[in-house]
Amino acid sequence: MIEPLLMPGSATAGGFLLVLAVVLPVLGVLLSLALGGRHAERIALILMPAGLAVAGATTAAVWRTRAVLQYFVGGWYPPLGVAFRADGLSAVMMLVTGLLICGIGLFARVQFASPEQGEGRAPFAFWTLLLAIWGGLNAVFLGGDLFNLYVALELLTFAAVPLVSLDGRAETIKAALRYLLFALLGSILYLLGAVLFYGAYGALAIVILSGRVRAEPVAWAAIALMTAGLLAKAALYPFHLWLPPAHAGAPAPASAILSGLVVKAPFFLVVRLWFDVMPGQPQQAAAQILGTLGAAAILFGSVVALRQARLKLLIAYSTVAQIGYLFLMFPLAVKPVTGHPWSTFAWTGGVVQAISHAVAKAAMFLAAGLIAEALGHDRIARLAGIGRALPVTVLAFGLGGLSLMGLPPSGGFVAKAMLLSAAVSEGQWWWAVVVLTGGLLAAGYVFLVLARSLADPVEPLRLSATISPGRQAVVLALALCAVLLGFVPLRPLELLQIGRPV
Amino acid sequence: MSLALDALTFLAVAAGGFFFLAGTVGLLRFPDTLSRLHALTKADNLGLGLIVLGLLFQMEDPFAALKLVAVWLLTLLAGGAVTQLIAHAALGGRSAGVTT
Amino acid sequence: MSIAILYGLCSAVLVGLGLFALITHPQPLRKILAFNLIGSGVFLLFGVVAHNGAAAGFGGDPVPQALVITGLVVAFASTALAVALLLRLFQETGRATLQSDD
Amino acid sequence: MALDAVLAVLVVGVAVWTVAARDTFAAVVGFVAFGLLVALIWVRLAAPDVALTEAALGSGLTGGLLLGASTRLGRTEAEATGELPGGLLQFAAATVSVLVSAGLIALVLLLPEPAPTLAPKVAANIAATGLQNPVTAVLMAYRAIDTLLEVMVLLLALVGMWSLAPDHLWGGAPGRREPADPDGVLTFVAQVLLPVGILVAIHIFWVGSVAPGGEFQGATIFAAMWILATMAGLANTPPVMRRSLRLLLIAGPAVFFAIGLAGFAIAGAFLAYPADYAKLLILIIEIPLTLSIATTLALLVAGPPEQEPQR
Amino acid sequence: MADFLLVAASFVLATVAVGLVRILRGPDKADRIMAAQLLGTGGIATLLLLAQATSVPAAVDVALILALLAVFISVAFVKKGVIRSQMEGA
Repeated sequence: MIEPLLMPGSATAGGFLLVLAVVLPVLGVLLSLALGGRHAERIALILMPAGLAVAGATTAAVWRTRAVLQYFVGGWYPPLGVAFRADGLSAVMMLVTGLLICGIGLFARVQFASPEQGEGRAPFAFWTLLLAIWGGLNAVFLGGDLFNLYVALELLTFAAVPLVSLDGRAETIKAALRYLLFALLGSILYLLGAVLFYGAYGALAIVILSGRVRAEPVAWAAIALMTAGLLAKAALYPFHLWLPPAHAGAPAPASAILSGLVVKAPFFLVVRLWFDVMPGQPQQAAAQILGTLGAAAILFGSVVALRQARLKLLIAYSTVAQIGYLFLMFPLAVKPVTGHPWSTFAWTGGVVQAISHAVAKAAMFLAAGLIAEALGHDRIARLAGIGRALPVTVLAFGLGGLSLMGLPPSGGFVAKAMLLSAAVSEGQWWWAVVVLTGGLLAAGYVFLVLARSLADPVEPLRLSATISPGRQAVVLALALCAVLLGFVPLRPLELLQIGRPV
Repeated sequence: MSLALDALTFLAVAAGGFFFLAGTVGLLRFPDTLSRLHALTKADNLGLGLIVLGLLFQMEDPFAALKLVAVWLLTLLAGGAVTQLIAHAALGGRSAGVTT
Repeated sequence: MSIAILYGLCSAVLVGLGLFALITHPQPLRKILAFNLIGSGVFLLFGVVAHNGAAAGFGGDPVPQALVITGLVVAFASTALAVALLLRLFQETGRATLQSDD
Repeated sequence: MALDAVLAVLVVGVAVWTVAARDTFAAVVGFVAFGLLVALIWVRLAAPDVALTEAALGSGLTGGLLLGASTRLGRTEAEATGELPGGLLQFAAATVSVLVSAGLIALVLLLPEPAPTLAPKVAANIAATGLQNPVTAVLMAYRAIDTLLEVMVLLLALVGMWSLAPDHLWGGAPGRREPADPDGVLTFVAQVLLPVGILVAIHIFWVGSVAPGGEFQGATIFAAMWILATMAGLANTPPVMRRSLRLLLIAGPAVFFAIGLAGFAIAGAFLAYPADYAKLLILIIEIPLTLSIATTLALLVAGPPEQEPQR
Repeated sequence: MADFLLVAASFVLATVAVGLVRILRGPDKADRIMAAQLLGTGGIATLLLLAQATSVPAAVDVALILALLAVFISVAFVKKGVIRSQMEGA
């Protein structure tokens, strides 16, 4: 007996939004490629509000129905077909992505302005790749099928790597190549895990797998390989080697996207694997390993950040550290016996950390870009006086830093407070020590920069470029968003819980 | 009838296999690039030709038979032309001193 | 031993070999080659799974076979981009190495 | 079975050689041989569609790409050998690799019997797609979204590759302009091979709906013939800013998207085809898609713009 | 008949495998390409025999593609090699 698979119109109400979320940016890529020249920028700027609206509508639909939005592409049900699914987590990630892309896009208009005549290499590539990253991220957040997610991850990789080497210097080309090699190893390990799942359970759809996966070696091996691959892509210590040169070498708007958003995609998939594909399995030991790597990342990244001479490298190493926090949620949220892991504080704390770091880090990279543009360099030792020249930018940097430190009021505070209290209440106090130490170290490197910026210059500062107030305003707006996340009352956090498997 | 065809196939394919063996031996034994080239292309193209011939006796569909012949002709053309190109490159490369 | 298991063993060895080469070879082009070896091993595992799933008159499960075709195309794109980066690096610096200069 | 044993030993042997060869060029030649053998394995595993793809793309086009790269890198490769990692790292790498291999071997032996399979579901629904080749049905109907996104991956790789060009060469033609062959041997080979190759490409593409073959395999052969023509100096690659080139690149995915979006209206879902017209619509998608993929693949081999743009 | 063709396929493949030792010995690049070419012809023969022995007609198409792309590969080798020697000679 074979159940019918072809069912026209087989989607929950509003399901078409999920298709639009992926299709709009991808169509934009096609149009940019076809029309070229100034049109690439125009297409991106037109699609930004449209894409944000789709993300907003998706979030509203999930919130209103209190249920997962689904779409069966081509009308084919899994396991034969591919489904897009938006739960609360997907919706929130899409919304944050939409906001950040819009902000970064507005910021990048000056840097990547198209030439009056013909087509500029960097502007054409930047705007096309920006849209591709957006499409790839949405496909990752909405993907309900392990192989479709592989293609989405590759889409993201191929859009992200060229951004690193956009300015064409040899060291950024080297950074891009190293990034690509790590990313490719990551994808192939992910794929190896996916084929093991298919071989053992005959499906790639997450919904179906979650019902079939049993606690047995093949499932453990599959999830271990996939997690290892995703860690390489997420740059979790000790797979972080590629990240600092790549994120520090890219142009500022690209750094903001890469550090803020792109590394969150593999993290998001690790969450999907651990909590959706294999819910309720005894994984405490493995989770402790992830937590330990996270802790090592926090301590290592922060200490190395303190010793950097260049501002963008400092911020990049801070990303290495902040990624570590994301993985502290695993030992705290994965519980074999009691309660639902998804309902714990730790899970929410991890997700809020992903969001608040995305916003704060984007603001900080953009601020660093403005500072570097104004000074013609980004040596921390020679920042003196920039605080007076670009007060708004330095303020934005500081506000972003607040979130990294985990000081109230900021999104980072909420996230770290949740992780902290989860650690304490579950008796795993050592994670709490790591969270606090990481916060202190972050305070160290942020204040280091601020102190230098606010110091009086020995000789009058000469700016090599003037920075428009509009760009500073965009950076400040992003930084304020990072702070405002701290004021979000707990109720919207319920949104995150919609569609978690029970 | 089919027994006779089978016998022909048997003979041709066996002969083809022998020429492959001969080509390999030549590749291993001959002293320099050019004579190895000679032995190799002659022998393995002949081997493939005989195998194709043998298989032709088993074909019922004329289009499939045509395809077999096409494969052989293509290999022949490729082998001939490429041998010349490689010989050229081997000699030219040696005179410029970069091949080794 | 069935042929599926035989080629399954092959695939496992290929993945291991490729992994070793990827880690130890200093030359980027050799790393790219190694990545392709790992890829072949992984795709072969898809083939083994497909072969095990022969049913309904098909010699193998067509779904994993189709996935391999997609995977091969993606692997080619990866190789092409990596080679392009490597050649550009070589043009700029006259060297093709990932070692940092500092 | 004897054949499979020989094949398995050969494949592993050639792979070891590819890893162990000191000379990079030799390793690349080994890799081409490896691809050929893997194509044989795919025939043995009853996956002729994959065998065609592996022969054309995995061995052929990838091999050509790597050969070109290794000759261009030349001696620098030997230089980098001086940077061999220390014994400890080698040992650690060997340990990890052996563990991974051993683990995979255990898992292969543990795979369930009878194996789970979607073959019956594919067979039960194939009538709705109008196709007879199940692999094409998966690629163009059941999992069409994967195929669509995959073509986008190819295009993005191309955009990324082009973005590597130095600014002053932007808009120029990719790769180097190859001079015509003075002796005419190459020209002769190319002139004879091109029509045959195009014929084979069309054949492989055309049978794809009923027999092994399809757009990716056909496109790869087209691409190889294009590259052959440029290598023989018969044609130059078009400049990257040429509008007709850009349109050729996006034609396939654009038609795919258009018919996919029309599916909302005429078949009730994105990328759904009405049962009566499924075969026709898939063909309408596949023809431009093959051309777009072929162009993309050829340009991916050609590399970033290296010729001065004509102003 | 099928059994005989299968044995023949195995024999050709094994013969070619021995020829592959050539790749290992080198020393000339041309030798290596030749060995690859031998493998190509042998692989094509094996595929044709397999197609008949196991009734997989598509294997002939695989052979057809291999024959085409073997030329492509060889041309790539020669062309790149020639260009390089010309450049270094200049």
